[in-house]
Amino acid sequence: MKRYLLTAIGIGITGAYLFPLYWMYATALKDDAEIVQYPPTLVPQRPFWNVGEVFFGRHMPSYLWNSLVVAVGVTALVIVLGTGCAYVLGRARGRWVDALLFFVLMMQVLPSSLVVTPLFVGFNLAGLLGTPRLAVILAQTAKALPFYVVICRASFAGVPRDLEEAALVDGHSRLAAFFHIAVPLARNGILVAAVLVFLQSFGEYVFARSMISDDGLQTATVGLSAFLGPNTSDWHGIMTYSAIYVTPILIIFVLLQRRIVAGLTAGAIK
Amino acid sequence: MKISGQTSRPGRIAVSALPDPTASTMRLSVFDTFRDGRGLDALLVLLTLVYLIVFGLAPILYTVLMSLQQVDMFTLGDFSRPFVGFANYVDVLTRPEAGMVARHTLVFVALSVACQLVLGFALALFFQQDFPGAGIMRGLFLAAWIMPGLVVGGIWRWMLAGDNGVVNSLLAVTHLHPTKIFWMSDPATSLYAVTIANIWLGIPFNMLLLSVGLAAIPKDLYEAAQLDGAGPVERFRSITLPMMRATLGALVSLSVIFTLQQFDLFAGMTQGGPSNSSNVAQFWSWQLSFQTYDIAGGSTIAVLMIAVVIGVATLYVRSTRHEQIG
Amino acid sequence: MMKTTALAAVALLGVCGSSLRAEPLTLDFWSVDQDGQYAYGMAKAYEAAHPDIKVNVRRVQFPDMVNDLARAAMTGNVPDISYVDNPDVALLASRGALSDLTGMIAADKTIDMESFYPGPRGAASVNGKVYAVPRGANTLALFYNADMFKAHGLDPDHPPQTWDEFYAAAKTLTDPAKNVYGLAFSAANSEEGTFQFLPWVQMAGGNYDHINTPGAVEALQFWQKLIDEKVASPDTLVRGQYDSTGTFNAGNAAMVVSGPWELPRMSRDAKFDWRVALLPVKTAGGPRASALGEGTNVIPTKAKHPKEAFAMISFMNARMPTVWNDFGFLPASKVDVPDPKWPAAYKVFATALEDAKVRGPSPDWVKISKPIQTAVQAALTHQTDAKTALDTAQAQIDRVLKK
Amino acid sequence: MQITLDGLQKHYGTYHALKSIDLAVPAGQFVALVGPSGCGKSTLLRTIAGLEAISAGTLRIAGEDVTRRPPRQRDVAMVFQSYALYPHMTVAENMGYALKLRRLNRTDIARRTQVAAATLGLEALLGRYPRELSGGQRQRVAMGRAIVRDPKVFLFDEPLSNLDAALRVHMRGELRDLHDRLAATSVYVTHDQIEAMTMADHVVVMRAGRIEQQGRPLDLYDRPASRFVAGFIGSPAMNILPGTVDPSGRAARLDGAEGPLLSLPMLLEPGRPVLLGLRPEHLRLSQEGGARFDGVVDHIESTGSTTFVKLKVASQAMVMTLARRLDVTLGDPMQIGFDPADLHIFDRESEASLVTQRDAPPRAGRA
Repeated sequence: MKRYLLTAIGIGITGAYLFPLYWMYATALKDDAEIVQYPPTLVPQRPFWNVGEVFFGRHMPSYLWNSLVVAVGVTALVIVLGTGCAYVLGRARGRWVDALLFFVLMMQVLPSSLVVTPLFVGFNLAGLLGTPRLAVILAQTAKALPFYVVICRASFAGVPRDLEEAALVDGHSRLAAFFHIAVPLARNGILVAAVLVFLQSFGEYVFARSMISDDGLQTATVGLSAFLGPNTSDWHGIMTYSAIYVTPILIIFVLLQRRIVAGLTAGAIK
Repeated sequence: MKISGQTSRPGRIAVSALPDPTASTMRLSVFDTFRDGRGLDALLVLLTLVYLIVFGLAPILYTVLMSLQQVDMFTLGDFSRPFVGFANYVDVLTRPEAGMVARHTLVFVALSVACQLVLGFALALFFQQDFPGAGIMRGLFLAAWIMPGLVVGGIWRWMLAGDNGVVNSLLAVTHLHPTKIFWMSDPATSLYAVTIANIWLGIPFNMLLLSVGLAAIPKDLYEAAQLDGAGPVERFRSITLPMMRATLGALVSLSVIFTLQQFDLFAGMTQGGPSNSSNVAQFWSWQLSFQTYDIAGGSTIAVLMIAVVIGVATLYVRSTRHEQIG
Repeated sequence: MMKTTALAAVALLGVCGSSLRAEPLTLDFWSVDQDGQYAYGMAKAYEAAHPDIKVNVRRVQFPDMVNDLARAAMTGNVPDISYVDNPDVALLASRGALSDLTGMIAADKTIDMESFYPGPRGAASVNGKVYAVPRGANTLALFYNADMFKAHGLDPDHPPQTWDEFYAAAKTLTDPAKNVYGLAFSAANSEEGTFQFLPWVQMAGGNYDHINTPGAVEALQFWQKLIDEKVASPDTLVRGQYDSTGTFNAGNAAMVVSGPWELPRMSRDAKFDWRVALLPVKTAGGPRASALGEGTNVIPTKAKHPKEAFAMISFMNARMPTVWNDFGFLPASKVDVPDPKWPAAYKVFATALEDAKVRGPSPDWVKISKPIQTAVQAALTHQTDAKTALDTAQAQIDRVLKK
Repeated sequence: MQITLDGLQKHYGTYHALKSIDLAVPAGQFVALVGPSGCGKSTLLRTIAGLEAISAGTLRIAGEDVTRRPPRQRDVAMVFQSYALYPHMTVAENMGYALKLRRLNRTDIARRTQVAAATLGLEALLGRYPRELSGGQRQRVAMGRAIVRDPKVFLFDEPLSNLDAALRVHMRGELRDLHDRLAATSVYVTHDQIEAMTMADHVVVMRAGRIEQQGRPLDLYDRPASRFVAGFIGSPAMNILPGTVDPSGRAARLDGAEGPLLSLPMLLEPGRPVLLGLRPEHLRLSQEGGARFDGVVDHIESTGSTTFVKLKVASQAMVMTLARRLDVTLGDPMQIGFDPADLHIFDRESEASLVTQRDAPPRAGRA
């Protein structure tokens, strides 16, 4: 009986926590008059839903595609660059590892809004602004890489060293043992870190905003910011756009959550 | 580098019946170093390191450089800029809002990190219990984490609106606070409005990491403590907290860094106002750079922030020493 | 008739000029407009008149425009034409980001700088050289809900004329039970805050460079009173003009200080009898003032097609009489607007424009504007009193102006 | 020689883990490395495997210098203390993995896996994952993974330490049988001297990065070269008590108040400080004759077959084991006797044996 009481309390807490999410959907379904009504109606009285108008009127397919390109690019690059480093840092111990970890963390210090200026200057010199989505991928990778390394590092630390040594004795080179033993055994942690990097990058705003000038290559968050400008507080539009933007991620996340939570609770992060 | 034909790969020597006189002094070839030796470690680390130096460290160094120069939006691409020494630091630190911004940053970070930690810990402990749906609900909490900051800022600005926000309405209906609170336009509350949104945003991450840490504590420790007569509070104090030390250290450091990076919420909710009452270092830096085009001033604040974060990172690295390698 | 001919001549000129080229030419046009607004409308019209030219309009967020132009100047990837807000022209021109148009305008028969109102003209030129062509103008006036006036026993035909009347009316119209404020305006922590505040200072005897005169202090104290007595929402400090006007349209405010750009939305959303009046003056017979808004069209220094760009600017200037009806802002020059929409409102705004003063011009405008916003917000939230707040601002402004 | 170590050294930064190790293991021999934790025995094993780089010296396996070769080029198999079974592979995959890496074809792998599984009685478990096995089964799989390869050398790193006592005793025998059947060369690390004594042909006792003594198990038992080896080999440990050579040179007196006189099997210079060693199992009750001294019963334990008596002799503690029951109570005086030939004598300073000088084993360590 106590267990069901806990479930009830749990539902209450979860409901309260997710209220902002609900409010996003509720506002998306209200018309302009109902939105400004006070006291606000908790349930939309005259629900209407203009997904189509916002979706196509705001060029969302193109924006979402670009966001996807950026997010996939960043995730791939981060995995390629960061997995090995996370492995080494998870295995080794000592002063230089501390120093490295410190350095890696330091690279995450500044908000994107502050690093974007020097990066812009550098990318301009390197001619990277001609391929703006690549420029955003490179910049965002630098931002996500430290986070990925820190998260993945712990899951590699959780793979018993013996297993790799057994693989060495069995005939693997260290490189092969890394790929065939360490990586598969740390895959839950890698998966989770990669998903988080993907989501972070999908929602990236500052770099895309500054480096992409062609609207056809622009990402979804920047598209959303057009609603949030000083002269356009179209709450219905903002919330509809947000809902369209968030819902697919939410569905994927709910479908994958068991796996993600399992990956994390299996000792992915320490 | 070319591997000469004579330096045959070690594997081949196996066929030869005669011992190779040079074998004992033979070194690993360059190729094998990367496959088998420390070279592999070096290579893997360098991959990340070089990338971070080029795309992470270089911009930071450039920021430091700019903080020592006279530079604005228009001289960004021009490298022959006059050096002004620490004039920018003097200028920034003597501005009337400097002290206020520093205080707000401290309050924002301390309050955010503390509340995220306490609420995250409470939720982690709650969902740690075995009841139907605990796993799914914990998963749903994480859903909030995936929301872009911009969207979250928009939603909270809308919910906390003074005249027709739903939060004021709920407070009135529940008689908790019958009069309207102008969350974002009252200097007494504006910083807290952003802090509330930030706490909301940070709870899932805290809860998740703490859940993981809790799951790693062996059950028999609790059982032993129970046999010793320790009550729930005592068990939490004497087992949970010490066992979570590494997790807590890592979590606090990461939270501080994430909180210092929080920019979207300020942009979306208060713009640092009214009259800087919710302005924090990272937003102020951005304002100087992009609203008044004073890149030097913005860079100076950024450099000061780095100095603070170095301290935090040291804390994190220390905390990882408590971990054990499996 | 004359204008049509001129228009045709310009069109013809453009065709001749560009028909020498084999391939169609693309002009990049940056603007803060949304679909259907000025830049898009003009682009469509220009493309129709010049089939060999394609105009590629890119939308830039209003607060980002100067940053984007500065960055573009750095990368060399500048547009051919760009919108620039009035007070920013001086900054961009002083940093060499804008082409000097003086010569081209002198050679061109259709643009006469003397025809512009003094405000827009002042904004477009720096040190006697012309860097921009005003594309239109707007200014502030008082919108009021005539239905509410009647309901509260006020005469909708006699809107408040002085600050005292204004305050009294706002007080009467405020009805917390119905969630109605007497007034809405914007004291936001942005250029909009400065834009809305300066006219009140100017009416009381002060300006951006004399922001701590007794009159300016009185103006700020007047604003304080409006917020303190909840005649206007405390959220005035975080709302832009668009949001403030939104509360008026929704019936949550009985009056709003705003500009002509709101007319299309208001006529769609406001389901009541709304009218427009000049801003009240401090005391009867006192000086009038209003803000000068809207912006200019410029050609960045490194533009690839400055000649073609100027031809298009000239084309747009020639269509000045249409901007009121098509885009909801006032002509920047003394032209006749045939058959204006919302004629009553047009008359009020056209009158207000005569007293509209440009902000600045100063290449450091943002560094002048920022302390003013901060001072206004500090006083409205009673972190300091009005006098101290403005003194602080004055000190910072002096530092900038002396440089 | 199947394995030859010449002057092998291992440094970890400033820490000198292995100090010039010389060792030769003939083909087919079962060598045990024993010593307390931190003595370098595991490090030595790992350098043979190639898991630790060798700082100086040479290592030959089957005559070939493999000092600088990675593990995969040494043809050694290793059984880890934790078993190190790949959790993402079935038992069959675990066992066949090394063969797969050698590009053997699938039928060969299956055949050899099958044979190895049959040897160890694992046929029924081939499809399972390691997490579905008991500790003993995992241990067998780890062994199977080694034998399936038919390597030049088997390396064991405390493979039985995670098993319960009964299973450990059983596996000891089984492992040794397996070694003989495969005619393998094995190096076996353990901290348990009983395992070393019962299984190995040749025991190497290590201490602080050096070989203290090596030889056949019973040689080490009978003629420990030092106090350290004497104390390490044998259970319960040898009683080692400080004493001084009597003026006669033919006996020594235990230090302490009125310590008894023990006759020596040889002549030593009078007054020399020595350590006297007597194994508990070599002590007996006095009426049986020979050298004797007095003690007081301090503590007594019996397993039924064996009785452990803890005595106080001249304020020093001593243990005696007897293969029969004893009816005494605490505080009873007792006369203890021993055969002088069983007395071990060590120099107090160097702790080196003074007895084994007569007939030291052929390859003593450098201690």
